[in-house]
Formats: sequence, structure tokens, C-alpha cells
Amino acid sequence: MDFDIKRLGFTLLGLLIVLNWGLLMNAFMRKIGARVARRIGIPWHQPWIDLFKNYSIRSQITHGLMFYLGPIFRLSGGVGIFLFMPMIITGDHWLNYSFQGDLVLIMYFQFFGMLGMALGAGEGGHPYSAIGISRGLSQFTTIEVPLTLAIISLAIQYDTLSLADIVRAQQGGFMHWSMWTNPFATAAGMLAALGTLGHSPFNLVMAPNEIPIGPPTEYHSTFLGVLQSNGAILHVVEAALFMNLFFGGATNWIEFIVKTFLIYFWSVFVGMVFPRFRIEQSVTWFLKVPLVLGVIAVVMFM
Amino acid sequence: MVNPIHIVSIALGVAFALGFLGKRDKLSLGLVLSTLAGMVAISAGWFIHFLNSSVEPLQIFTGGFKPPFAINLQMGLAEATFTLLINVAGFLGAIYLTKELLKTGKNMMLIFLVFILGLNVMVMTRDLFNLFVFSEIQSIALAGLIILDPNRKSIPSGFKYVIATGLISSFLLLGTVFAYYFSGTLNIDFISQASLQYVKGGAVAVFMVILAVILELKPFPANGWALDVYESAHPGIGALVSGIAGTTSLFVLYKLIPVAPFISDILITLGLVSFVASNLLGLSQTNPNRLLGYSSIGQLGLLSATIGMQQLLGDKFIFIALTILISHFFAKAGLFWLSGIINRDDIKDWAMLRKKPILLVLFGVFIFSLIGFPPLPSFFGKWSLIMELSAGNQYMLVTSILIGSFIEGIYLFRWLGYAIKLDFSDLPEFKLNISKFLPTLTWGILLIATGVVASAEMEGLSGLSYWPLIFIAFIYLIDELPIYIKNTLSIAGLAFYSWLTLPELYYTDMLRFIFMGIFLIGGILTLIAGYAYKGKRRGFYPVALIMYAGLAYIIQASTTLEFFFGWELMTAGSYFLIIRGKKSINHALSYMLFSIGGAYAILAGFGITFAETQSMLIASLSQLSNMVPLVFILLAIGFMTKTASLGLHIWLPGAHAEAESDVSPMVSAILLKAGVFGLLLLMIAMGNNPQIATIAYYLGWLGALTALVGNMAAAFQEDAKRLLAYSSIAQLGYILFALAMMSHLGWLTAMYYSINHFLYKAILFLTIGAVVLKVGTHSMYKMGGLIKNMPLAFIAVLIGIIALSGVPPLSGFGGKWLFYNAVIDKHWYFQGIIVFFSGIVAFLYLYKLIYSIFLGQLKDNLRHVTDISLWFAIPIYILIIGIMIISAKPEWLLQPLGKMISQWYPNGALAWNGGLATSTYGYWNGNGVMITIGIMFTTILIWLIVLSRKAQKVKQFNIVYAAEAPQRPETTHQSYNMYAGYNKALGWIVAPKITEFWNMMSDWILSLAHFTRLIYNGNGQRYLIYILGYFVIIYFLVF
Amino acid sequence: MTQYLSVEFIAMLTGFLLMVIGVWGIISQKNLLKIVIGFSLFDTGLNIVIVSLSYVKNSTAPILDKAVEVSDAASKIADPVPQALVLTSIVIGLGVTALMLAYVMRMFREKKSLEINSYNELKW
Amino acid sequence: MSIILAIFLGLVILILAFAAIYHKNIKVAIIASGAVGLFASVLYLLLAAPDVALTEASIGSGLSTIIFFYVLNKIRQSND
Amino acid sequence: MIKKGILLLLLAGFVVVISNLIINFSGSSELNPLARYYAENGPTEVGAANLVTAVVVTYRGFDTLGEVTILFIAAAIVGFFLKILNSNNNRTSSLRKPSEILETASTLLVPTIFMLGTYIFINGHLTPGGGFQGGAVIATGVMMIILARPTSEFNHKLLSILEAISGIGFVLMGVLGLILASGFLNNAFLPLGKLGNILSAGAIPIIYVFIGIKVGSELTSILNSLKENQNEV
Repeated sequence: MDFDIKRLGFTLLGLLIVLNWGLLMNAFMRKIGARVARRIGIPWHQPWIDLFKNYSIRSQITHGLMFYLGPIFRLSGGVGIFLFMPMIITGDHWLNYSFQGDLVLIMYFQFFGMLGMALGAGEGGHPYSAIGISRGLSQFTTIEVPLTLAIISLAIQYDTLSLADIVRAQQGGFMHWSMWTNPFATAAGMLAALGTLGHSPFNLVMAPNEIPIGPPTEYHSTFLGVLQSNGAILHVVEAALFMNLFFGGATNWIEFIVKTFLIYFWSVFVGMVFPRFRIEQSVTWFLKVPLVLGVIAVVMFM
Repeated sequence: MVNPIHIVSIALGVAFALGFLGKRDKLSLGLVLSTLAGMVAISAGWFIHFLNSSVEPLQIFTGGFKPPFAINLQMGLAEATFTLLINVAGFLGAIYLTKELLKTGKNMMLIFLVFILGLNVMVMTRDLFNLFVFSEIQSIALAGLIILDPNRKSIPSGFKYVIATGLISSFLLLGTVFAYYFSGTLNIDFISQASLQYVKGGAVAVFMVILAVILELKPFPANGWALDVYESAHPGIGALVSGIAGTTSLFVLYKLIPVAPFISDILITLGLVSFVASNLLGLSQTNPNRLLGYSSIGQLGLLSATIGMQQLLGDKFIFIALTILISHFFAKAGLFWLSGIINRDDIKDWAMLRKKPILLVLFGVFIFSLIGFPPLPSFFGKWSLIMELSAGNQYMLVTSILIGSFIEGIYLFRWLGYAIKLDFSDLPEFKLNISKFLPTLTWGILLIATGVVASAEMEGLSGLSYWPLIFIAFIYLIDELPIYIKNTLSIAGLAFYSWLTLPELYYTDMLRFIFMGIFLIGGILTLIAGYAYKGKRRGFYPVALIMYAGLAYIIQASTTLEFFFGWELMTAGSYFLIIRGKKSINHALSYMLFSIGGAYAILAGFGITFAETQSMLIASLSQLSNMVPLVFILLAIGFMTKTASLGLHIWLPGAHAEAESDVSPMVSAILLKAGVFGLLLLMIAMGNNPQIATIAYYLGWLGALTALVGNMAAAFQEDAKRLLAYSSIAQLGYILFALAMMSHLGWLTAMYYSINHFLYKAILFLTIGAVVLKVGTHSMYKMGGLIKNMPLAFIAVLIGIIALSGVPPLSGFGGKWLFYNAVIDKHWYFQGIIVFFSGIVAFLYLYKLIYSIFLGQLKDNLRHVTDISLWFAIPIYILIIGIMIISAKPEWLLQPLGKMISQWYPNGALAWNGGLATSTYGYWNGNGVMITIGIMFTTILIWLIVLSRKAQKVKQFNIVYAAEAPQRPETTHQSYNMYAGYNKALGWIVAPKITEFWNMMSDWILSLAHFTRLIYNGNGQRYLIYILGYFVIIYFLVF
Repeated sequence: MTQYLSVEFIAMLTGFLLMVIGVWGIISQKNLLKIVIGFSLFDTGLNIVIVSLSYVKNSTAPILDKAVEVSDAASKIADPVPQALVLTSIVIGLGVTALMLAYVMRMFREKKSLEINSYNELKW
Repeated sequence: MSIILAIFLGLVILILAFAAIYHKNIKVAIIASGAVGLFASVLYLLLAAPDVALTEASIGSGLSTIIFFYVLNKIRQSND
Repeated sequence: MIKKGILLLLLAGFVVVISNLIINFSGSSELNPLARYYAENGPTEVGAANLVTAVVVTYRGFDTLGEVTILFIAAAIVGFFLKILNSNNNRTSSLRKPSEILETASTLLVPTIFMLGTYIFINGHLTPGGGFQGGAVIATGVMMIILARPTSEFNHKLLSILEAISGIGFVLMGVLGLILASGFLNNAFLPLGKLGNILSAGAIPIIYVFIGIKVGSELTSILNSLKENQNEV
């Protein structure tokens, strides 16, 4: 493979944009959440402050090698998805490294970070980390079912597994989006998106309210910084995935920002409205309506 | 050449002369033994004489007149063979009974001698009435021998025997005199010429004669008397009854068939009914001698059915009948003799055999011979029998023979399992009397020798080399040497064989090269781990090598017979490997039962193929045009018992989990691939046939469901090795699914998975096995936090699970990517989704595996555990290197595979551009992804190291614990029932329905066996009624 | 009908009925000695049947003396073969009876019972 | 003449046989069974088989009956 | 009751089966070829006036050898049986003394009976009778002695030597037939003599003597075993 400095540069620049947009979006969402709950909420720059603070803390503790490597895996997972996903479809600059692998690679690379995180938290020795991870993994198994059905439906529809090609096929107008050409796949995919983005009702994994601790609890300082960076990137990238799949992708950064915001907002919105599921509820939920929608989507294009 | 009549004159002369000797019992015994030896010499002389030249049989005219005016005896090849068998058995039987005979005195000696004599004449005579007289001699002598060991049991049973044979011989006499009346002669040949079946009344006469002979063969259900004799008489006598008396009766039946040819058809039915029923009844038997009795009766049934099939079998008849007969002859007598050495009333006590390991080996040889494993003669006999019957389209017969053999396998292997595994510390010591041991040993050796001779007679077995088996025998001989010598030799043997075969295969046959590589290289690697064991590890190396030899034979087979030979050898070897585990007695049994069932399905499939194509070449499978689906299904079921597909999988978890640490990878990573190889061969040969497509479609579903259930069940295991075992089931489900797609990408996926599964499952099983050796438990929740003590193991497991889970960049992802493309290409979306779903479920158990063992809190009792043995680490890291190479350069593997698969499926191949693979749908650059991820990962690592270079290490227990202070590590290790919520939601998928189904089946069969055997209520009169009823009913069936 | 009214046929019928009675005794009697008697009757019946097979109409014993000359022996004598067989059969019958009775004696010693139903230990 | 004798003998034999099977007294039964042999040997004479008749008389009915009685006697004794 | 019905049904079945034989039996009006052969050639080939003897001793002599063997092993088994009975029990009992009549009668009769037996087997090739019948008669004589003198002990050794000699003699005759004449048990190695003479029929008289002694001693040993058993209570 020829080393291409220009591509690397654009990719890093894209990463920077995505990171900052992710932090900002997080702040927005928290703000919105606070307002819905009639609180004032955080200032919009709070995430940057947190990030800076965490990266600068000097005292760090580690439980061992895997604990140490966990956040790295996690961040690699986030960045990796970014790397293998086309961001802006026009031109060649923002396609990142998506020429190295197709949609399947992206789907499986999601596990990279999860696995690393799970291992790191596991070595932390905290029992609740293991509980959270076991729940997260359980839930993830069924989230993926409607999502995969939707993706397969799209793959049949567009006759390709290349994400860039799927986006390109949706160009040429609003009505070419998969959302309209393949509404069932979109519905299934967007319901699955609720799970992947990890907000209520599917956020028992982190359980931010009842249990003050979860996988990230043992992490702090630099480690937490890394995790926060990843969180920001991942949210955007996940949203971008759905954008690419169902909503015609993005031809410029403005469109990118608007679409990812709306997609992200969709999950936050649902989270505001619905209470949290228990784990067995959420596991089975994805095997009900979303599964049916996904099956219909596949059947339509068989 | 000594006139055969002197067998009679010498034996009788000596028997009478014993009267002179008075009470000099030792001298008498010496005389009897030398007489028997002389009889052996005479018949051996004739045997050699007839073997070397194809001369006419010798006729001996007693009284000096030609038949039909006087009685004539005949000595031909058949008679020489049978008298030789009888006399040798008589000689060794007498040696075996030395002690008893000396104790009881000369009366018994002369009865013994006369018994053997009677059998000899029964074989030789050509006169019907003479046959009656000598069969009376035989049965009266036997009635005497039964009380050799007079006790409360043997005397009533002797009485039952006397009255039963009295009734039967009355039938014989009645038939004989009327046969004389209707034909005017008593000579068998002349009666045959008279064709009495066409004479009114004459037909009834010969029917009575032949039925009396059949009744002597103890057909079900008119055989209660015989069972009692087997149970109560001294086992040395049981050996004679079962071995030689039965054999003689069979020969007599064979001799008399021309007299009443119409009996053949019903004889087949009667024989097979007896075969199946006696074996069924044997299931609930615990007394070894009676069990052997049931087995004997079953074998006699099979053999008499074989005699009835004479016309069907044509030229092969002699070979088939003789091989099965000889197996029965040696094995049953040998088993009875062993029973006499052990002298216990419960088959569970046979664990005593382990105090004298050579006896255990003999026991194994006998059992395997009865079931028909190679290289023992009955293997070839049964093979030929099935082939010939199939060629005659006798599928009902094939089915019942296979069912009967299967049932026989159940109790014989249960018994073998008891002997190998049950605790024997409570059982008494026993002395191995040389006079008892020698005959048994001789029989074992003769059995193997006849197997070798029989194999030389077989067509379609020329491709196999016997050198590996000889090598194994050598390894067995040095079993007493320390482990490192044997291990080194075994590895050297495998390496040498690899060197012989692999380079050649590489250029000629890629498919076989790959599987041979998995088997042999895998074998070498797993054997390296054996250095970690101490002591002698008796018996391990021979059986492991038998398995590898079987696997190699499968690869090298060009005919179906060679394939089946290897298949059975592999099954036998792996059975012994599996049963070595601590608690694996039941698992090994169920493994064996599924294997036998599968092997019989394969046998039936090959039989049908042979019937149509008249060829034993594996390639001939492709020439089938009729019954393609049936053959395909039969063979597929056979192979799927090894790949443990859903429904046939229940043997696997226990068998793999309880096996020894270095055996689990052998049976999981390597052995299962034999099934895959079989399926591949099958599909290569028959895939073009359009009828297969539908079956393949269902196979695909089966594979998908196997994957789902396997992974789901693995997620709920608490036992590390069991978890991996279920994982293997699921992985083989993937492979089955991919194979069933029957497309280029599908097969590419399957091959890629096969190789990968070999690599990572070997790593995981070896590592976990090594950990288990150190920790001393399989239960994951009893471990935890071992990462610090066992970094080597942790890294190996980490890489193993990443590779297994399919997370990029390691090699597993390649499989997933191929899989997606193949599924979309084939349009099997829903099955694909299920497989994909189960792939994600795999994360659950993989995380559980690594977390419960290596992460979390370290238990107090494991503080001082050290890292895994270096001998385990070496093969593990070699395998890891393999995984890394495939991960970094998938094209090195995928391109040759693609080229190979293009032979069969030229369309839909991947297009390669450097490291970039492109399919119709997607693309993937394994190398590029590896580099990208590597750089990114390193960058972030450096970034973190820079930021947190002063990170302070704390103990694991140093955690924030919800405002409580944790007391003990156990309370903070969340491992037991880890996926409780998931179980609540989806646990119903793994409800043990299939296990329940099989349990129900076995319960049902057992209770059937139990209720049926109530007909033997022990009453001698009832047995007479059965005999009479049998007689009457068969009469009405025939006429 | 007249063909049945001959010595040999009556003898054969007697023999057959004797056999039937013997079999009935064997399968219906519970006393060991009676069973042995049944066997003995069965044997006698069988022997009678065999001998009646040897009979040729109006023949004499197969012994050549003044009454039967060598030259016309073939037309006068009964068939010697079945007679020879019966000799053997009778002796064998004696041997078997002795054997059975020895067994009965020994069994009786064990249990003091002549009922065949008391010797059912071995079963299944 | 011989036919009538044969019929007579046959009837006697069958009656004795019934007695042998059904008579309560085992002694009588044994004697009846021996008598069956004796009458059978007469029948053999009718059937031109003097050799057989002699054998049956001496062995079939004679010695067997003696053995029966020996055994019966033995059983009686040990039953005391 | 049901059981009885089943048994009767079974018996009826048995009757049906064997009545097939009896229905097809129609008597014989002439000899079959085999018997005819014996009738025509027996006197010249074997030289025995009693054709049954010719068949028994020569033509089917092998059967007879078997028959003797059966008696031999039956005696051995009965002997063994009662030996183990006795070995368990060493008690001897006092039997009732037999009546004087029996005692006297036996003294008078036994020699006559023995002579009769001997006559029967020596003349076996001429008149009805032969080794078996003669042997049985001798055994009857022995039984008489047993009855008359219950306490008398037989000389076991003599008995078994008699058994052995006669048995071996019989076999030896067979082998001589094989070596000197045309086959095993052929009688023609001695001159056939004139039909009807006592010294005729080649070896048949000798064989019958052996058979007679053999059968006599076997039966005696059976009776003797049973007798000894009588003493034990």
C-alpha cells in the first residue's frame, strides 16, 4: 500500500472535526435533557473543560496491563470506525480509509472497542463492571439483528456492500434516500440505532442514575479522558453510519452536521420519553417489532 | 497324511483307556491334552493340504462300503477348517480348564474329550442319522460339562438344557427317519438329490430336521435354556458352548441347507429376529456371562441369517460367513475366558481387568471384534455383507442388521467403558493363572492375525499401508518406557509421515493437503504438549496414534472401503482418547454410540452406491443416478455425527469437556474436521446432482440452527471446557452452513473457517487445558484474576477469542466477511441472519471465558499458581504465529483456496488486486486493515503512555465498592450465572429438548428390553413350551 | 380306509398318539419325574413309529435262517435299517433318561422339591 | 388276527400311557411307563423286529424302570 | 385355565404338524433299494445271518460306536454326579437286610443270567440280540446281586478296566478294519466263514463281545453308582 500523506492529512482533519462536533453535540443534548427536566444544565463548553481537566490530572492508578489497554482499545474502536467510513461523499478527500473494507468491516469493528473496554473494565476487578458488560453484550446481540437485516436489505437493494457505493446510489435528490426507497429497512435500522447509541430505554449498561458506577467508573484521569474522546467520536460516527445508510449521506460538512444531529437527537428524544428497560425486556424488544420490520425489508427485495 | 477317522479312533481310544489309569489324574490330563494336540495336528495337516491344492474333498467310507450303504465322512477344505477351529479351541479350552479338570477327576476329562470328538464328527459326517447320534453325544457331554462347577445354579440349568435338547433331538430323529422313509436313504447328499421338498410329507420331514438344527442354534425366543447355561456354567464351558458348539451347529445348518432349500427365506427372518431381539434383551443385563449369552445368541442369529442369504451373497458368501464367524468364535470364547479369570457376577466389576492391563487390551480387542472394527475380521465381513446385500437391493435386511449391530454396540461399549473407567480399588486382587491366560492371549493374537489375512482378501484395500499400524504396535510394546521417549517417538512418527505425504499432496491435491496438514501438523503440535505430563501415561500414545492413523487413512483413501477403514479406526482411537478423561465414561459411551450409528449410516450409503455403480471408488459416488437423495442423506448423517450437528451433538460437550487437557484440542480442533472432510468429499462427488439442492438447503438451516444453539448454550456454561465444546458445535455449524451453500464463496468460507477453527480452537483448548492442569478445576467461577499469574495463557486466550469472535484485524474477520458475501450471493438471508446473530452471541461466552478466568478478583487459594507449562506454551504460540500470518496476509491462504475451489465452482470467485479482495458485493484488504489498525492503535498507545507515564499500580482489590468494603474476592467476582438476564429472555432456545428426546428414546428401548426379557421366567417347562411353540409356528409360517 | 387297517398303520398311530401323550405330559406336568416319564413315553412312541416304518407287508424278521433263504431274502424280510436305528435310539434314550434322573436327584437334594416351578432362579 | 392284537396292544399302551402321566401315585406311574415299554416290545414282534423287541424289553422297559425306582427310592429316603 | 387352553392349542398344533407325516404314510409293499441291497449283498459282504446285526455292526458300525460312547459318557456323568453327592456326605447307613429268598435266588440265578447274556451277544450275528441286549441282561444280573447284597462293594477297578479293555478293543477292531480290510470297522479282515455258523461274519462276534462287555459294564456302573447313592441318606 502506498503511503499517501495527503489522505492522512485529510483524515486527521476530519477526525478533529468529528471530535469537536461530538463534544459539542454532547453538550447540546445534555442541555436539552436538562431543559426538558426543567433544569438549567451545563454550559455548552463543559465537555471541553472536562476533557482538558481529565487529560491534565497527574495522579493515575492502574490495575494492570489489560486495564491500561482497555481505553486504548476503546478509542481505537471509535477512531477505527471513523477511519473505515466515508464521511463526505463528494470528492475523494473525506472518504478516509473506506477503500480498505466495506460495511462488514465497519460492523465488526464496532466490537473492537467494546471488547477492549470490557476486558479493561474486567481487570479493574469491580463486580459491577462485569455486570454492566454482561448486560451490554446481551443487549448488543439482539440490537444487531434488525440492524443486520436492514443492512442486508440495503445490500440487496443496491447490490453492494460498499458503504460509499450505497451513499452514491442515494444521490440525486431527496426521494432517492433509502428512507423512501426502503422504508422498512430504515425503520428497522433506526430502531436499532436507539440501541447502538445507548440512550434510555436501552442504557441499563451504563445505568447512570441508580448505580453510580459502571464500566467507566474505575477509570478516571487520562483514561477517562480517552474514554470521553471516544464517546464524542463514536456518537458522531454511529450517527454518520445511519446517515450514510438511510439518509443519503452527506455532500458537505453542513449537511453532515445537520443530519448527524437529527439522528442523534432522535435517540435522545426517545430517551426523554421512555423509561429504561430491564435487560431481559430490552433483549426481547429488538426481537419483536424491529425484527419484523427487518424481515419485511429483506423480503421486499428478495 | 493321517486318515481323519483317526481323530475318532484316537480320541475314543484315549477316552476309553483313561479307565486304566485309575486315580492318576495328572497323567490322565496329560494324555487328554496330548490327544487334543494330536487332533489339532491331524486337522491342521489336512487344512494345509487343502489350502495348498484345490483337490477334491477326501471321502472316508466307514465299514468299507460306499454311501448310501454305509456312513461316510468327508474331509474337505471346509471340514478341515472347522475341525481345526474346534480342535484348537478344544485344546486351549482344556488348558484353560486344567485346574478344574484336575479337581473333578478323570470323568470330566473323558467327557471333555468326547465332547470335542462329537463336534468333529458332526462336522465331517455326511449321514443324517450319524449326525443325530453325534449331536446327542455332544449334547449329553455338554450336559455333563455344565456341572463341571456344580452349584445351585448350574444344576437346574443343566436340567433345563437336557430336557430342551432332548425335545429338539427328538424332532431331529423323527425328521430323519421320515426322510429315510420318503427318500430311501440316510445320506445327506442322496437326500438332497431326492428333492424331498416336492414330496408330500417329505417336505415336513426335512423341515423337522432343519428346524431341529435351527433350534440348536438357540433362536429367539426358544432359547431360555441356553441363556441359563451360559450364565451358570463355568465360563470355560460357556466359551466352548458359544464358540465351538455354536460354530459346529452353524456348519451343520450350512451342510443341511441343500436338503431343505425352502428354509432359506424364513431362516433369514428368524436369524435376524434373533439377532435384533437378543441384542435388545442384552441391554438390561448385568451378569457378564448371561450378557455374553445374549450376545452369542445374537451373533448366531446373524450367522444363521447369513447362511440363509447364501444365494443372495453369491461368491462372497464364504468370505462373509467365515469372517463374521471367526470373529464371533474367537471373541466370544475369549470373553468367556476373561470372565472366568475375573469371576465376578456384575459387569461393573470388570474394572478389575485394569489390575492386569494386558487383559484390558484383550478385552478391547474382543469387543471391537464383535462390533466389527478394523482391522479385525468381522469388519471386512460386515462390510462385504452390507455391500452384497445392498447390491441385491435387500435394504430391509441391511437395516435390520445395522440396527441389531448398533444395539449390540450399546451394551458392549457400556461394558468396555465400565472396565476402563470404573473404580477398581475395592475389588480384590487376583492371580493371573498362566493356564487361563495363555489361551485367551492366543485367541486375541489369532483374531488380529485373521483380520490381517482377511484384509489381504479384500478388494479395494490395496491403497492402505500397514506401516502406521505396525508403528503403533511398536509404540504399544514400549508402553512401559517413560513419557518423553514415547512422545518423541510419536512426534517423530507423525513428522515422518507428514514428510512422506504432505509435499506430494501439495502438488497433486490441495484439498487433501490442507486436511492432512490439519491432522498431522495439528497432531504434532498437540503432542508437544504431552511433554508436560509426568510418569508413563500408559496407553495414551497407541490410541492417539490410532486416531491419527485413521485420519490419515481417510485422507489417503481412494475407495469407500479404505475410507471406512480409516473412519472406524479413527473412531476407535478417539473413543479411547475420550474415555481417558476423569468423568467421561458416559460421554465416551454416547460418543461411541453416535459414532457407530453414524458409521452404519455411512456403511449403508456406501452400500447403496456400490449396488448401483458396482465400484468401490469414492469417485463413483458421482455416478449415482438413482436414490441420490437417500445416499446423500445417509452419508451426510454419518459425517454429521462427527461434526456434531444439531440433533446429533449431545455427545460432544461432555466428551470434549471431560477429556484430558491435551486430548480436548485433539478431539475438538482436529477430529471434528474429519466430518468436514467427509462432507466435502460427499458434496464434491454429488454436488452436481440437482436433487441435492433441496437437501443442501435444509442442511443449511440445520447448520444455522446448530450455530445458534451451540453458541447460546456455550454462553450459559460454567465449565470452561464445556463452554469451548459448545463453541465447537457452533463453529462446526457455521462450517456446515457454509458447505451447504454449495457455491464458490460458501466453500471458501467453509475452508477458511475449518483452518481457522483448527488454529484458534487448538489454542483455546490447549491454553484452558493447561490452566485447568494448574488450577485443578474446570469451573470458571472458581478461578478469576489469573492474568497476573498467567500472562502467557492470558495473551493466548485473548488472541484466541479475538480470532474466534471475528473482530478485525485478526483472521476471524476474514471468515465473517466471506460469509456475508457468500450469504448475499446465495440469497440465504434468513439463515444468514441466524448465523450472524449466533456470531454475536459468541461474544457473550468469549467474554465470560476470559473474564471469569483471567480478570476480576483473584481467589485466595490461587495466589501462588504459576504460569502454564512451557510445553503447552510452545504449541500454543506456534499456533498463534499461524493466526498472525493468516491475519496479516489472508491472501496467502485465500488465493490457493480459491484456486482449489474453482475446480468445482468456477463462478463467483474473489478478484484479487494485491491484498485487496473484491467480490460481487464488497471488498476487503486484510493486510491494509491490519496496518491501519496497527498504526492507529500504536499511536493512541503512545499518546496514553505519554500522558500517564506515572500511573500507579494498585492491587485488584483496591476498588470503589458502592460505599461498602468488600470482604472476600469471591463476593466481588461476578461470574456464576453471568448472563442471568439473557437466560431469562432467550434461554428457552437452549432448553434441552434434544437431550430429552434422546433420553426418551433410550428409556423406551430399555423398557422394551426389560419387558421382553420377562418371557425368560426361568422355568424349564416354559422353555420347552417355547420350543414347541416355535416349532409349530414356524411350521405354519413355512407351509 | 382299508389301507389304514393294517398292523403297521395301527402301530404307527399308536406311536404317534403315544408321542402326543408324551408331549402333553412334558408340557403340562409340574412334577419333575412326570416330565421325565413324559420324555420316556415320547421316546417309546417315536421308536414304535420308526419300527412301523420298517415293516413291509407280510414280511418276516430280517434274519436269514432256514425260514428265509439268502436268495429270496429281498422279497421276504422287513427293512433292517430302521430297526438298526431303533436299537441305537433305545440305548440313547436310556442314556438320556439316566442323565435326567441323575439331575432330578441332585436337584431334589438341593431344594427338597420335585416341582419344576421351584427351580426358576435363573431368569431374564 | 394280528390286526386285532395290534389294536388291543395299541389301546393298552395308550391307557397305560395316560396312567403314567396322570396317576397321582408316582410309583404306579413309573410301573405304567415301564409296562408301556413291555407292550411296545410285543408290538415290535408283530412288526417283525425281534431284535428291537429284545432291546426294548431289556433296556427300554427293564433297566429304565429300575433306574426310575432307584431314583425314586433315593428321593424318598432323603425326603425323610 | 387360559394357560391350559394355550397348551392345548399348542398340542393341537403339534398334532397337525406330525399328522402330515402319518397321513402320507402308506406302508410299504416292498423294500426300498437300500434295504434290498442289504438283503441281497449283506450275507456275502458281511456274512452275518442277522441282517440287523450286519447293519448295526458293519454298515452303520460308526453309529454303534457313537452309541457305545453315549452310554459311556452317560455312565461317566452319572458317576460324577453321585461322586460329588457322596463326597459331600460320608455318613453310611444300615440298610434293612434283604430277605433270605432273594439272597438264595440270586446265588442260583445270577450265573444263569450271566450265561444268558453272554449267549445273546455271542450269537448276535445269527439270532435276534447282540451286544446291547446281552449287556443289558448282564447288568440285570448285577442288579440282582445289588439287591441281594446291598452292602457288597463292587470292584471299581475291575469294572473300569473291563470298560477300558472292551472300549479300546472295539476301537481297535475298527482300526484293524481300516488297515487290513476296506474301511474303518469293516469286519472282513477275519474270514467271513459260512453263513449261519457261530464262527462266521468275520470280526462281528468279536466286536459284539466287546460291545456286550462294554455295555454291560457301563450299565453296571450306572446301577452301581445309583446303588452307592442309596447308602447315603
